[in-house]
Amino acid sequence: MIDFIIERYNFWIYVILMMIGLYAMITKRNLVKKVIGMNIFQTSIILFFISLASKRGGTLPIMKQAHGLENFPVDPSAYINPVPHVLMLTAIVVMVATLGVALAILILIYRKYGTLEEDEILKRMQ
Amino acid sequence: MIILFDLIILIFVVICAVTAITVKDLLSAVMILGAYSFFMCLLWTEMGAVDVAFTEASVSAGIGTILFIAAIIKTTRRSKD
Amino acid sequence: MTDQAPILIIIIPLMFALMTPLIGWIRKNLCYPWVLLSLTLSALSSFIILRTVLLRGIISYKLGNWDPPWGIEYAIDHLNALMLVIITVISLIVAVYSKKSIQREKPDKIVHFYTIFLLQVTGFLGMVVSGDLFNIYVFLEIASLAGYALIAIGDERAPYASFRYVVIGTIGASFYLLSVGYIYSVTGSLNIADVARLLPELYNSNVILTALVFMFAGIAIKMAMFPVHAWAPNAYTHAPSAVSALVAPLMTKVAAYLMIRVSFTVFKPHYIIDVISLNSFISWIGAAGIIAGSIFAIAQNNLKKMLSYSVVAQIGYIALGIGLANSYGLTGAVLHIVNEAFTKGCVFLAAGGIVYKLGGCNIADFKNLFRKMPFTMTAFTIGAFSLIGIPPTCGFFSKLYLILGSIEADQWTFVGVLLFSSILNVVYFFRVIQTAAFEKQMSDYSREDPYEKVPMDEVPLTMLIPIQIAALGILLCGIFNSEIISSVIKYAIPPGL
Amino acid sequence: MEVTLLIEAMDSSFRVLEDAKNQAVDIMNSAVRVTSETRTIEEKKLVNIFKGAQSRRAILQNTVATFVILFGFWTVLSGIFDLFHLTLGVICSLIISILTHDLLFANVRVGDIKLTIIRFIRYLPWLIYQIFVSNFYVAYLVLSPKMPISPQIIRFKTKLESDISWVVLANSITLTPGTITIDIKDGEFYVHALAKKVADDLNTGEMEDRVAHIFMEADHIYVQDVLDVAPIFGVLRKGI
Amino acid sequence: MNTFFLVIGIGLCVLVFFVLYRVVFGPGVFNRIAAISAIGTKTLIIILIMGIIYNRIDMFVDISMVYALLNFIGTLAAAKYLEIGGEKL
Amino acid sequence: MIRKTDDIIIRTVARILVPFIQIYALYVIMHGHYSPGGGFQGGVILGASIVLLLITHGLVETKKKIPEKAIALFSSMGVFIYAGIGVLCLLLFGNFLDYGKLSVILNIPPAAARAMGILGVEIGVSITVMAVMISIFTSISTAEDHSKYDKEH
Amino acid sequence: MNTASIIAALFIILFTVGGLFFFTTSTIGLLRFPDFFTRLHATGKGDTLAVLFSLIGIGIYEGLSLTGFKILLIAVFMFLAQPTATHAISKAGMRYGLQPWKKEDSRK
Amino acid sequence: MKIVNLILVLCIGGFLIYGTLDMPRWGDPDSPASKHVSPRYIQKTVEETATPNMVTSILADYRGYDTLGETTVIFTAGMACILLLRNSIRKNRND
Repeated sequence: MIDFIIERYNFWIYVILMMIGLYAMITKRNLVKKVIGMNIFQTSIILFFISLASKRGGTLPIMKQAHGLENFPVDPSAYINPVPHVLMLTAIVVMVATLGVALAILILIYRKYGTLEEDEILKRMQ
Repeated sequence: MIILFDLIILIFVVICAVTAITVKDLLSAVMILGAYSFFMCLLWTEMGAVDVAFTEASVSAGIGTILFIAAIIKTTRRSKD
Repeated sequence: MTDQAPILIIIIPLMFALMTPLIGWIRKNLCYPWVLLSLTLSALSSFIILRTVLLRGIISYKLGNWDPPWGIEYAIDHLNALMLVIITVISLIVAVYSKKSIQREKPDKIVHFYTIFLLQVTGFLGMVVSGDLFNIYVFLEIASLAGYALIAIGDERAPYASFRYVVIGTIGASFYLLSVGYIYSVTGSLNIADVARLLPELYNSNVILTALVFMFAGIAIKMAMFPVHAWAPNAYTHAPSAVSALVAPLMTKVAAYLMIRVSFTVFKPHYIIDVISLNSFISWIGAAGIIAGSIFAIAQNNLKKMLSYSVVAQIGYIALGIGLANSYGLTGAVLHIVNEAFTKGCVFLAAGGIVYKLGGCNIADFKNLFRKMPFTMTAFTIGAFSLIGIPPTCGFFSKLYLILGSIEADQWTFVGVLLFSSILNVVYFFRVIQTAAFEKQMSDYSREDPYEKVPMDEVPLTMLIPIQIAALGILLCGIFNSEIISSVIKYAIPPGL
Repeated sequence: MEVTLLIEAMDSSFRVLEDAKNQAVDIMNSAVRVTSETRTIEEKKLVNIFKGAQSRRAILQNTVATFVILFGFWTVLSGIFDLFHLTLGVICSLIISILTHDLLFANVRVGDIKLTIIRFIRYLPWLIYQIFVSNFYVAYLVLSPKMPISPQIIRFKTKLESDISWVVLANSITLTPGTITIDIKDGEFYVHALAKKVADDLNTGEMEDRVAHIFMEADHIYVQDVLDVAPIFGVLRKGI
Repeated sequence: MNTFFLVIGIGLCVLVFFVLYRVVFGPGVFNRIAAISAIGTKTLIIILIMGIIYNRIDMFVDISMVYALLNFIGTLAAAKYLEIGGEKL
Repeated sequence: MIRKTDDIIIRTVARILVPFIQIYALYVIMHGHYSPGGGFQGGVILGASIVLLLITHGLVETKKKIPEKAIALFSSMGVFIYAGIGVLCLLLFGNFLDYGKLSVILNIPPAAARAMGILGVEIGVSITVMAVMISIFTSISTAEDHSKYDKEH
Repeated sequence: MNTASIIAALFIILFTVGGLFFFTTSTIGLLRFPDFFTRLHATGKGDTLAVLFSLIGIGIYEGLSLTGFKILLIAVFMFLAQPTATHAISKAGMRYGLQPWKKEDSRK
Repeated sequence: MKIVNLILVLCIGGFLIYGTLDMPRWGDPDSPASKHVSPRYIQKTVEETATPNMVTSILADYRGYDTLGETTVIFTAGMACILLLRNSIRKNRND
């Protein structure tokens, strides 16, 4: 049982974080809170990917010596899987880009309605 | 991966996330989101993802928090929930 | 050069988009021909690709010369090629159209508007052409970000609609990314062909089920399918008219393409149909979407909003066709994608023309519009006929195939739904056409001469020609539907259906 | 009669004399003004010429100094010493030093920098010792159960003159636990002190003296031991 | 030696846990900012300790240096906000 | 947000730190091959250094260093460098982004040519990222503030 | 294990534990002190010596190499940036209108 | 409304956890993710690209097209911010 938990808990925590973010995104009335929830949500996905990459007994995905490795056979299980790291670099970039656009739109909304609360915006629309 | 660190930091991360979405002052929420990013960065160094940690560190410390604060300056700091 | 056509179709709009701000420094007006040039080149290369695919079969292009599971690969078959042609043609039409309308609506933002316009087209093309699950996500985000920005510059309420689109769209994209991660965790690969090769051994695992469900959920959100369509109507209504004419036909169709790709290429039809039987669920949701979208559309007074709900309904048709999962149904779905792209392009362009002239989009204001703008309204009527499903237009044939598919699948309910929805379509389009053609202003009755000549007040030529071309496209697709099906769509249907 | 005449004559003559004197004073004043104006103009012209030449020289010197420092930093960071990476380092440091030559050495006079650095390095151990001692004091404050703190804000006027010395002093004060520089207004430091002891330590002014010693201020060491152009620099500094 | 550094790291984590009390319960934004900057310094050391445990400290030093160089920008921005445009809550 | 601050300490420290941050960013970009880092991270740090200048020295002073047009130029130039390297490979009869083909021009073995291609690409990425970070920050901070709203209502 | 390495290990332990000790005091100060400014005394720069000690300890562990130099540079930048941030936030607090805690208040 | 949302979120979370039950163990060196594609990157990165950092070599070379897309995303975001917030006439530039 303990083994089962230790083997999985990382995935579960990611789910918890994702739920927190998703809850903030769909329930919170304040738009900045929604953006914060969005940030948490995306970070949790990154956490999931990085958990996929980790390898017991593996070291960083950077070769220990730079030169003279051309003819050496390298043991793949000694290094952490680098692919999810690459994907997540891209995902972080997307996160920042989305953050910028969302904040820009938020400022436009505030300029129009003078508030950031969703219910007040809906009230002022009518 | 160092399981002991992993567990502790995961707990920190969850605490920070919950606080960031429950606190009513948006500036505080944003600063706590910065702390959340610290812990995420720590988590990733702990799992060996140095590049991702590096990116997270530079993004959160360099740009993310400041963009939020700039946006809050242009809008408002109050929040109902 | 034909070997490199698959990459040129991405690179041309991208490079031209990068240079657009610099062109804008020299002179603002140069942006428009610049965009037209790039889209024309892109359309040419898409036609080259279609021809090559028809002649030689599936094209595979290795980016960076790395072999597929390691590098990123383009795999272009008939379906991709067809989608490429549709996207480039529609975006070219919209680009021609956008000159006057964007000058009217946002005169000070032309340069950046065109930059993001091209980037959006790049995103669409990249999503369609790519053969790598993660690469699709990246281009999905390009298209989405461009879409958020373009929608947000619309009218008064546009920023709020756009913000909701940001939130919901991010959820969708993140679900997609999540399911890519799930697939990666059990297969270790991201290439679609490789994943499709590896997956059948894992069909009884929870991971694959979760991945499939979340991928469908994410794509459904991007596609504005019925229960998660909430962002779409407001976003399309409040966007500038050129933008809604670009986003409404293409974004949803590209997502529909993705859904076909996911359900029949990444996962084999066997899994979807026999193992978890998700397809009937999808078709039921599609049927519900048809009815709900049509009913919502009837309730609207704003033409653009009505058309937006009509998008939701039409997405239901495509989902229904995908869910039927037989040859007829899928043919109908693909043909409906073609038809919908042209039809929605046509009607949104016409609506934009009406907004350009009337300043608003309220159906009650449309009195005497047929005399005022005869060509626009004719095109609109053709589009409406296609949406209803009246024979010479393409919509009739796609619905026919959908009905045939339903009959083959023994789902008589869906036949009923399809027929009933046609009636609903008649109801809401007839309201518009009737107002525009037959109703007179109240003041007209009081006048002496009820048949007083209303002066013709047609939209400018750069707007009129694209509308007419789109209408012509509907008719041509209808007339040559058997050719399209026998030469392209037949090969796009996955074997085993 | 004659007496009155005489008196009147004297009066008028005095008046004349007075007028003459006034006129003479006016003339003198205007002459003085004119000469002083011309002199200031000429001085200004000279100063400008000097400043232009000096500023060009200063820019060059600043750039070179920045380049050297940045390149040293690069070498420490890089740790790869083949030709390619060293070339990259030269290019990068050159770009940055051209872009930011006025940032690193904005208000520092050029000639005395070597001595400043040496003195600054000599100052550091003392600072660290201070930090060490006061850290123990703060640790005592924190850990003692009664927590004998008595926060207070103290204010003192500094005798330092230049920006950089202010900053060094302020940061030294802030680095030393127990004291925070809250504000600097017109040469007055407002310091929040945690307890009376640290406030008294600060009031002895030892830190200030040491900082003054680094930047050769207040005790005017530079007149004797640095450069003979120091007065010109003094003039320039006021001119700027 | 690794075990020793592991213990030090765990100790720092426990300290961070106590600092989190101030982050969560405030009161007010100023205390939170102070606590967060304290977390930043501890994080910097923990990253280096991770490097020792992985035995690849030369890779981890860079991350630490990013924090040393950039961490105060956020605090500066927040301080500036509170100084100039700050609404009071 | 981007008004000049009147605090001499903050200004001086920012002034001193900015060159070091920038050279560090360039180090991160150039040494992405051997240690963590690369174009994106270096670009963000470069952007952060300019942002630091913006919040301490103000917009006017920063514009003298890096004018607005330069930022606009950089933001397209970076992607252009990236795609241009890809197209260069295309012109050398390779596939898109096949840096191995650059060995013909650079006269080095293909593996080293790939390393050079990676370096060029990272420089392109960093330029775009830097420019975009600055332009997002300036756009957000120079947007009209809410006082306009208050006047209207 | 020769004498030099034992002495080095002793120094490492001394410095690192010293760093941990000062971190602990600063954290306790953060929790115990009555108001914002006094807490700032504890954390904002009570950490300085702790950071310095820890970095010295790690630097000795790493030995005389470029990485050791980098660790030294980290310390330098920390010493430059940390007090600035503290100063900025305390000044903001003063301008914002926070009242510093006075000893007399505690008697009430 | 909040309750409904909470239940929805919990359902999604529960479903995701259900999916993770069949996943390879956390940190398993023999999981498919680290057996299928990634070994080649680890073994050949120095030989093929002369770059010891695998992340960089994959990011910019093996999957360089993704990074092109990523850079385009950033570019799009910058253009979007300018499009949304810049007006042709700006009054208070220095605030």
